[in-house]
Amino acid sequence: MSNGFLTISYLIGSSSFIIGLRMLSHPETARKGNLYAAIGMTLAIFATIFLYKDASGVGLNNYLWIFGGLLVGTVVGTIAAKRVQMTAMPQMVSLFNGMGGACAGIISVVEFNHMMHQGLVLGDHVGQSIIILLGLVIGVISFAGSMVAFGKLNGNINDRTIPMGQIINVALLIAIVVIVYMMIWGGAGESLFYILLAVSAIYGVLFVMPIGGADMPVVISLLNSFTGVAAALGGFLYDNNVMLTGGILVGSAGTVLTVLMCKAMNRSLLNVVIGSFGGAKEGSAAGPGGGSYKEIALTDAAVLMLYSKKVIIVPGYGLAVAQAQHICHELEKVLDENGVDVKYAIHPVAGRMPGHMNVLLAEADVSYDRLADMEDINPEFAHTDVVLVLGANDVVNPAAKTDPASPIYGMPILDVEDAKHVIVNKRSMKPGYAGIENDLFYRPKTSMLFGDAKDALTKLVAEIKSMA
Amino acid sequence: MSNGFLTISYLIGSSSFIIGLRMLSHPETARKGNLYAAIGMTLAIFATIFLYKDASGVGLNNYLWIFGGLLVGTVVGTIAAKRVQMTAMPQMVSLFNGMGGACAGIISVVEFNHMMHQGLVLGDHVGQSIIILLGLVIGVISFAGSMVAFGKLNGNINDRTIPMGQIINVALLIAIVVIVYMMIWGGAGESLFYILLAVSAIYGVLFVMPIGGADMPVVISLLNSFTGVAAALGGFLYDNNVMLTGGILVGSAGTVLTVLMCKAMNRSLLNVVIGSFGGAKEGSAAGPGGGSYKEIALTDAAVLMLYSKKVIIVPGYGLAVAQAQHICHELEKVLDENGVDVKYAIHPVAGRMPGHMNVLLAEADVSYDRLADMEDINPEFAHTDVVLVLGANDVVNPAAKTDPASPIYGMPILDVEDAKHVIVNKRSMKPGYAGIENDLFYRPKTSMLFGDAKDALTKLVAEIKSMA
Amino acid sequence: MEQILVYITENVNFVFLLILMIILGFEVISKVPAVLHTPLMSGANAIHGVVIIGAIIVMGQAAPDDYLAIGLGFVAVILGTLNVVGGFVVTDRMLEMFKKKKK
Amino acid sequence: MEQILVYITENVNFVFLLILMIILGFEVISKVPAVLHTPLMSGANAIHGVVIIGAIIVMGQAAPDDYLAIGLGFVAVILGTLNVVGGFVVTDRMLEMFKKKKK
Amino acid sequence: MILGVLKENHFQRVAIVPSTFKKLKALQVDLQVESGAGDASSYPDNQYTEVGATIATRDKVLTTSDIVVSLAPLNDTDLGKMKSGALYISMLAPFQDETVVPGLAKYPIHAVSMDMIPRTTLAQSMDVLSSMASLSGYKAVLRAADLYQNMFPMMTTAAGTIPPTKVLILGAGVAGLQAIATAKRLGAVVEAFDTRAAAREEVKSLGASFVEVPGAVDDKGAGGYAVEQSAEYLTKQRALVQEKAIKSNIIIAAAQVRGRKAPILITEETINQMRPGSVIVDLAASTGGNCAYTENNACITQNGVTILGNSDLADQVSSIASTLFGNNVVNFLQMFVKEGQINYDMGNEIMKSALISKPA
Amino acid sequence: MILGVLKENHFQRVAIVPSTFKKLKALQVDLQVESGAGDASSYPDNQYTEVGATIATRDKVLTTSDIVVSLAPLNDTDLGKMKSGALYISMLAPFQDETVVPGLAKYPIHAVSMDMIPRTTLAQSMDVLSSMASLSGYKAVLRAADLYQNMFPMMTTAAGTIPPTKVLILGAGVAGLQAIATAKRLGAVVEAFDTRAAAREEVKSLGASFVEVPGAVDDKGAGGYAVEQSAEYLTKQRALVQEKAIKSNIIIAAAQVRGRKAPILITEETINQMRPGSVIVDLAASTGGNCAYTENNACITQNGVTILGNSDLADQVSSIASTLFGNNVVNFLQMFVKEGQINYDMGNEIMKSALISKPA
Ligand SMILES: NC(=O)c1ccc[n+]([C@@H]2O[C@H](COP(=O)([O-])OP(=O)(O)OC[C@H]3O[C@@H](n4cnc5c(N)ncnc54)[C@H](OP(=O)(O)O)[C@@H]3O)[C@@H](O)[C@H]2O)c1
Ligand SMILES: NC(=O)c1ccc[n+]([C@@H]2O[C@H](COP(=O)([O-])OP(=O)(O)OC[C@H]3O[C@@H](n4cnc5c(N)ncnc54)[C@H](OP(=O)(O)O)[C@@H]3O)[C@@H](O)[C@H]2O)c1
Ligand SMILES: NC(=O)c1ccc[n+]([C@@H]2O[C@H](COP(=O)([O-])OP(=O)(O)OC[C@H]3O[C@@H](n4cnc5c(N)ncnc54)[C@H](O)[C@@H]3O)[C@@H](O)[C@H]2O)c1
Ligand SMILES: NC(=O)c1ccc[n+]([C@@H]2O[C@H](COP(=O)([O-])OP(=O)(O)OC[C@H]3O[C@@H](n4cnc5c(N)ncnc54)[C@H](O)[C@@H]3O)[C@@H](O)[C@H]2O)c1
Repeated sequence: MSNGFLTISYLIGSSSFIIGLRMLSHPETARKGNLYAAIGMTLAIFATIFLYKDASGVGLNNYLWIFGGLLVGTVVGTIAAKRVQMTAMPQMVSLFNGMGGACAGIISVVEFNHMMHQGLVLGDHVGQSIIILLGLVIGVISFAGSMVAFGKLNGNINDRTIPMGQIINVALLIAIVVIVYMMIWGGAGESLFYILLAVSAIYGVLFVMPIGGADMPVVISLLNSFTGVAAALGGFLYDNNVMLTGGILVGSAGTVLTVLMCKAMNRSLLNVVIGSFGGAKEGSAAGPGGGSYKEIALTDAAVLMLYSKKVIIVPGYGLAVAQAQHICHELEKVLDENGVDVKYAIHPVAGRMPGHMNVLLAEADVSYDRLADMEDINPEFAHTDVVLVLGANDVVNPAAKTDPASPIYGMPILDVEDAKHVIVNKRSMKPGYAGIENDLFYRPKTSMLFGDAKDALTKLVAEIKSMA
Repeated sequence: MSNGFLTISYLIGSSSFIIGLRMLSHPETARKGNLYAAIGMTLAIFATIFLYKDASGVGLNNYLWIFGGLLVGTVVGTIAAKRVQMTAMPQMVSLFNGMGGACAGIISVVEFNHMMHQGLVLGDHVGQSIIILLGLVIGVISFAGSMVAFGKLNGNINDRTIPMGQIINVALLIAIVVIVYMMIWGGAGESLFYILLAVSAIYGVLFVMPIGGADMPVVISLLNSFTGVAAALGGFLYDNNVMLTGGILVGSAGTVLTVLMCKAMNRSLLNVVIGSFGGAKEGSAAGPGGGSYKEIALTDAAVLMLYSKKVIIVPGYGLAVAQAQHICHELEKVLDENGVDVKYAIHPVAGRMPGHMNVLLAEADVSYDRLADMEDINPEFAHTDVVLVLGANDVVNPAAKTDPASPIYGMPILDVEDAKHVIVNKRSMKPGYAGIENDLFYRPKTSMLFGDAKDALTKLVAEIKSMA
Repeated sequence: MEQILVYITENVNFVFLLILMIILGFEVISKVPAVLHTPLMSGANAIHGVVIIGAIIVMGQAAPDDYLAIGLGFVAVILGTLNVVGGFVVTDRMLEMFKKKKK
Repeated sequence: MEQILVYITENVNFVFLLILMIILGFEVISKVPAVLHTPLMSGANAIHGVVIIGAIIVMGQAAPDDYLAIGLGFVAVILGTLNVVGGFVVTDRMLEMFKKKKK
Repeated sequence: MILGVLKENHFQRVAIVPSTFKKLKALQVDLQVESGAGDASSYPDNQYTEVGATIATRDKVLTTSDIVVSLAPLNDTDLGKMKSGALYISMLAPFQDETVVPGLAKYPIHAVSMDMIPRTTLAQSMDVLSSMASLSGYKAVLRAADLYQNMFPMMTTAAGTIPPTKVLILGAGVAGLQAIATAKRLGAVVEAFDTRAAAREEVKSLGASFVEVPGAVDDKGAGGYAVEQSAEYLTKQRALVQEKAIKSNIIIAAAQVRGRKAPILITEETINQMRPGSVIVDLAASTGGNCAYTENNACITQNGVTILGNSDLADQVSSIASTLFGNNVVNFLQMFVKEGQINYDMGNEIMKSALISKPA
Repeated sequence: MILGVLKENHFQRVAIVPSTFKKLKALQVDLQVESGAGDASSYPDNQYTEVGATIATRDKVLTTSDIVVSLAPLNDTDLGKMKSGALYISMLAPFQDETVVPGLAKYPIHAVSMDMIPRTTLAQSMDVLSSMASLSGYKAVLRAADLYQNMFPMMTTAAGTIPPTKVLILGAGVAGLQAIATAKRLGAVVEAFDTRAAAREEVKSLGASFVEVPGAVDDKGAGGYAVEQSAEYLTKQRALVQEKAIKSNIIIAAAQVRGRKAPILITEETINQMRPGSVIVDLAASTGGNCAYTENNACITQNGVTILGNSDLADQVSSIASTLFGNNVVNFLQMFVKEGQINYDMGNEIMKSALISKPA
């Protein structure tokens, strides 16, 4: 009876995970998806507590401890999650992931002890043994790796390359396999258990240690899918479908996600698995003043603009060179249709002839009403969410205001920096007509979207349309 | 041992169904998806024949019969499927669906007899009984309904409304439920079995009978998902995972598909289930000469154009009214990018002033090279796949060539009818400037794509982009 | 009600499979262009021909002297095969128009 | 090899479940905008917190005098809860930017 | 059969251009051209001889041609010299001048007035009113742009932003529509006004805005024909047009009513309120003009507003205008000439309307 | 401080327009205008008085103003009347005429020649060469379109298809680029040619095609500067330009080399091969012209080809040209005038280049 309800609860739980993850893949539904998954999880947990019966029909004990643990975890978890800075989110995820891994590891420890107490020989229970040991290994690797990732992101641990790191890693992996084999088939028994634990922990640490901060999210995602597998192993162990399905789901989705993240960063997963990344940080390079610029992914630019209230486009000579006026107009239209207020800020000397931008935009049938002169638009930047600079350079160069030594010092410019975000599209870091470096590109609010304006806009529009 | 392989075969089979169906949803991959599913199916069938063992480990007998049946079915099925006219495909699908339903029904009959032979009482085996009876009911409804659908599409059976059809249908449904209840819990036993079969068959016939030919595909899709459920019940019966998963997959996907088809026709599924549609045929209406025009769905127009070698666009006044020149240019570009040869055929009097179309298309930056004069383009229509007539009417009116009584008789027109397909976009069936009916719209090669040109093109372009 | 719960408890995995399969069915056919409605229907039609496996089992388990079962089973196998083979072949023919690769 | 086949035979439905779930995992995350990578990871992270159910079972089945099991189980429950609760809350916070509805 | 083309006295155009001769040959019609006929429109004699036409004196052309084509009406001397039974094709405007038809009756010739061809879809390829009006509309904007001391398009430059020019088009017939298109091309902000019900959609189909007077009686039920509007509405309408006129920099006036005097749409008062430097091109000048101050074939300045009155601006794009006129004539002949014979088919709507005089 | 504006003798423009006065007031500069100065560009005296300027006689303006602005150079009589130490702003072209600077040295005044302001990004708001060239480019196309007897855009009509006009732009400087934009707007098919390396991209950035001569030495390594091309290449280039010229209907010639005679790009031979009715507008006329037959400030016809030689077409859009010139001047003053005082800051690149004469 009660198990029927438990099963139904688990079913609901599993379904909620699937649906939740599905919804998390779309900006519009993501938040609800998270909520659904959380509700399903709560249901599964409480159903377990109250309805779970083992094979002989006996329910659970130690309610006090269970609720105590739940309470402590909930309070601490909520506070930690609420308090954390927006910028510190990734390390928080890493930390929580580690907790999950540790939890899986502990379960393996308890179950292993249980087997030993019952005097069972591992070799007689190959399936169960493999599951327990694998659960330990994966859980511990995930825990140890996550802690290191947390430390690195938090700045407590520095990147360091370990001499011969790859060889050591491979050796550790082999050691793990050998120990497991010996424990089960070699009759080595109990004694090696804690060594296995230790070796796994060391592997987890060394695996993550050499990896650079920029690649950390990929690693966390990978460890995340590891923990998923560990949870699934728990499902096998207890013949528990919600653990199995939830764990496998995360294992598989997490792997896909890891691959996607790699792709977004232009790396291969192989790179990640053999632990050889780190080194030169891409996506961030040194500027003239020793500063560095950051790139923005197309999808991020798309979401940023789609969810803005107000976007100002700053066209420049590059837009004309790319002949991207038509697709630019399309961007304007699709944003406008999605309730974004879009304007063009026309600098008096943008382009290569007086009125160049007007000619260009008129050709694409951009309404005159959307074009704003510099004096009129400059005060508007302050309440603008995103400024999209399309192939303009000199006309947004802050040196004109700040650097008396600059040859353009004194020229009025478009104050794009007053906006919340500045996205600059151009093909490279080369200067414009005046031949001078532009500090704007290295400012914290600025992200670069490299590429020919026509190409970049075409992709951007496609991306926005796929979301809207 | 052998069962391990069987299970693996089933796993591969199930996965191939999922993946096959997935691939069938995209034009590019559809054919391969079908092939994959077929391979998986073959594997599952042969694995069953050679590896299946019942609970007591006994394999199958009667190989001769089995292979005989397979051979007959394969030969007949292949020939029938290869011979059928392209236009007769839907009834063929319906026929094959009926075969599947009948197969499921027969299995239920055999298994029921089996139970009776063993002297089992239905009430003692509720689960099994429900499954068998439900399998019978659904299988038979699907069979009977499919046969009627086949007959109607083939022209053997005419549409007819049955007086009080709905009430009778509801009564039959209630009767089915009552009979099943009585057989299992009422102790009515064996005697009612064939009555149940008969009632189900009658329901199947009456369910489909009143439905109009245009709605038949929806009905077939629904019956299709019924058969899926029947197959899944077989899976329950034999504890056979490939039947279960395959059947459920079709049951669920078929339901979604039915809903999608309804949506594409602007109807609700409820309409279908209570068997109340039929009546006025939408999507086909009487023309001046008693002829009828047909509409084309956006997606079909999109696929047709995307997979064409050559498309000619015929712009008219309607394009100007809709101010759809920019999106029209975009259509041209996206087709061009996908290797379609696109031209514009400009009729000398298209629009409302000399050169109207030129002004319009120049504004959207359509290259002069793509514009062709009437005399130059008329011979080209013969080797054109699709002509898209955008808000033009008089300039493509064949009456100018064929009807000496017409006020425009003698005016040269664009010979769009020489092309393989003609898609006409306008808002209604109203005439153009000259105020005369246009027979082109009722010709067999022509399909109408109703709507404001800007709206229609916007959707069309989105659709094509999503496919390309 | 109780019976159902018992059934569920006894066949947990089966029920899970069922639900997951339903979800998968929905997932898989999320966005299909209307031109593919008919081929997709036809492909799905071929897939439910998997019911033939039931027919084969029925057939294969029939006692050699149970002529009714053998006869019915034989018919069932033929019908099932028709469903499968005819279904896949018809689908393939429908999809011929998508043969040529573009881009 | 043989053991594996035996295992598969014994746990057909489990294996089916597993494979289907893997396919579903792939299906579900087919096209995600890069901005959602991190929230999605975080959400998935919270979901694998389902391992807490194992911890609860361990805890609940421990004999009242098996202090080691109780102690470890208690820690495991706390850690699992942290994973679940923290994971969902953090994800929710990340998703705050998508709050306002558009269109 | 010989077709003769005369040198125009008042026009720069020529009735048939060399390239059109090919189509005439197919009809078995030969071409004979008065010397120097095409000079003003850049078709020197040698271009005619190159395609096989003969150059002749005016007398020769008049006396020996079976068909004589001239844009402007011929004087009596010329008409008297024509062969008996010959066909005379011209733009005679019998609608505007009722002495034309009696005058022609004196001569034993057939006279076709191209401007009398009906405005139907079928006859559009012979419709000289359309082809000339279209060119006039184009040229009107170019003349206005040339007379105007500002730039048309909006330009944001380092020396300040140049606002776009506001152009108002009155009368959205063929000329008005082409004027809209041309002004839009040049980057102006264009508004147009017309009383025809269909004009609103036609104007919008060119991307310009239509001067909408709120409170119009809905004419949906009237099948596209204009319905009688209230007096109050007409007053509002007039006021609104004046208001728009005052605000605009350029006005192209092309409102005409066939066979009647052109409506006065811009009053003296309005002009006196317009900004100095504004330009009005009045294409309705020959029928009195849409503007109170308009003088036909003159360019005057009033209150700093330049007013150009000219109904025949097509003549200023003489080369293309000649080509189109010639094509119209040839398209007409193609319908009625078979193997060198003219078929005066009075059952045909087009011939019936266009043939305004026959030998008695 | 008082700024005086004179009535131009040779130009329709006026140096400062009424609307610009606002910005002058902010600099504590008053405006005094010779009576009738703005008449020709549609700025009648009353518009000046409305914004608070005073109308005065020429003598009064000359003798009492601290700054005198004039577009054309003043004659000696006028210069002699100016206040000692006053600032004289004009377009003096000392580059083209080396007698200018010595001539000015006789007077105890500061002389700023606006055309000497450097062509840098910073100084672009004072760059009269740019603002005037831009207007000239626009007007050149309008003049050509007006002189041309055909239509620019392609039109498919019932009376035949009108092919698009082919326009060739020689010299893609500021004027040439604006001409490209304007011709494209009107629907012409536009090609352009220039010897500057950057010009190719600039031309394409306006959607026109560039006359490409195959076999150019790659100048990628040269950082955007032109590299020396082979003699064979230059011959090919010349031949190609002639070929394009012969095929085109309209040529806008705007190739100039600062301080030198303009290059001859269209030879006699080419013109004699061009189609009658073609039009050439030569903006380089004042420095000799790009076309062999060009006569400065004249419109001639050669072999049926109309050749308009005029380097100052901006004067024909006098209203907007006056506005832009005035803005350039005010932008210049804004940089150097503080609280009614002029700061002749010779450390400033702009002042250093533009101030060509100082009181001894
Ligand atoms: N308006 C006038 O009358 C006039 C006349 C002459 C000179 N100027 C001068 O020109 C400058 C105008 O400023 P601006 O901001 O418009 O232009 P800019 O400063 O010259 O910068 C243009 C930028 O566009 C980028 N770009 C070029 N092609 C591109 C493409 N296909 N796709 C994307 N980006 C591309 C270039 O960077 P990458 O190479 O990295 O892509 C370049 O940095 C001023 O210095 C002005 O003084 C103006
Ligand atoms: N070229 C000239 O100089 C000139 C001048 C005057 C008259 N005409 C005459 O105009 C006609 C031109 O022929 P045509 O084929 O271009 O036009 P047409 O025969 O007038 O037909 C235009 C069609 O466009 C459709 N339409 C209107 N608005 C639409 C919208 N927003 N979206 C989609 N469709 C729309 C209308 O059908 P729905 O209402 O059903 O949508 C109409 O049937 C000829 O008869 C010609 O003689 C030409
Ligand atoms: N069938 C064809 O193919 C064809 C060809 C050419 C023209 N046409 C039609 O012929 C008609 C006449 O064209 P047209 O250019 O020779 O016209 P037009 O020169 O006679 O008149 C020009 C315009 O002035 C308008 N007008 C008259 N009084 C007005 C007033 N008081 N205020 C504002 N506007 C006023 C008219 O409505 C007309 O649109 C148009 O409807 C046109 O569509 C048809
Ligand atoms: N910094 C700025 O903001 C700014 C402002 C205005 C102009 N400029 C630059 O100043 C330069 C001069 O502009 P301009 O319009 O005054 O130039 P210009 O009038 O002196 O010359 C016009 C064009 O003729 C070209 N030319 C010269 N000889 C030629 C030949 N033999 N064949 C073909 N073309 C030939 C030149 O390359 C130039 O492009 C341009 O490079 C322009 O970009 C810069």
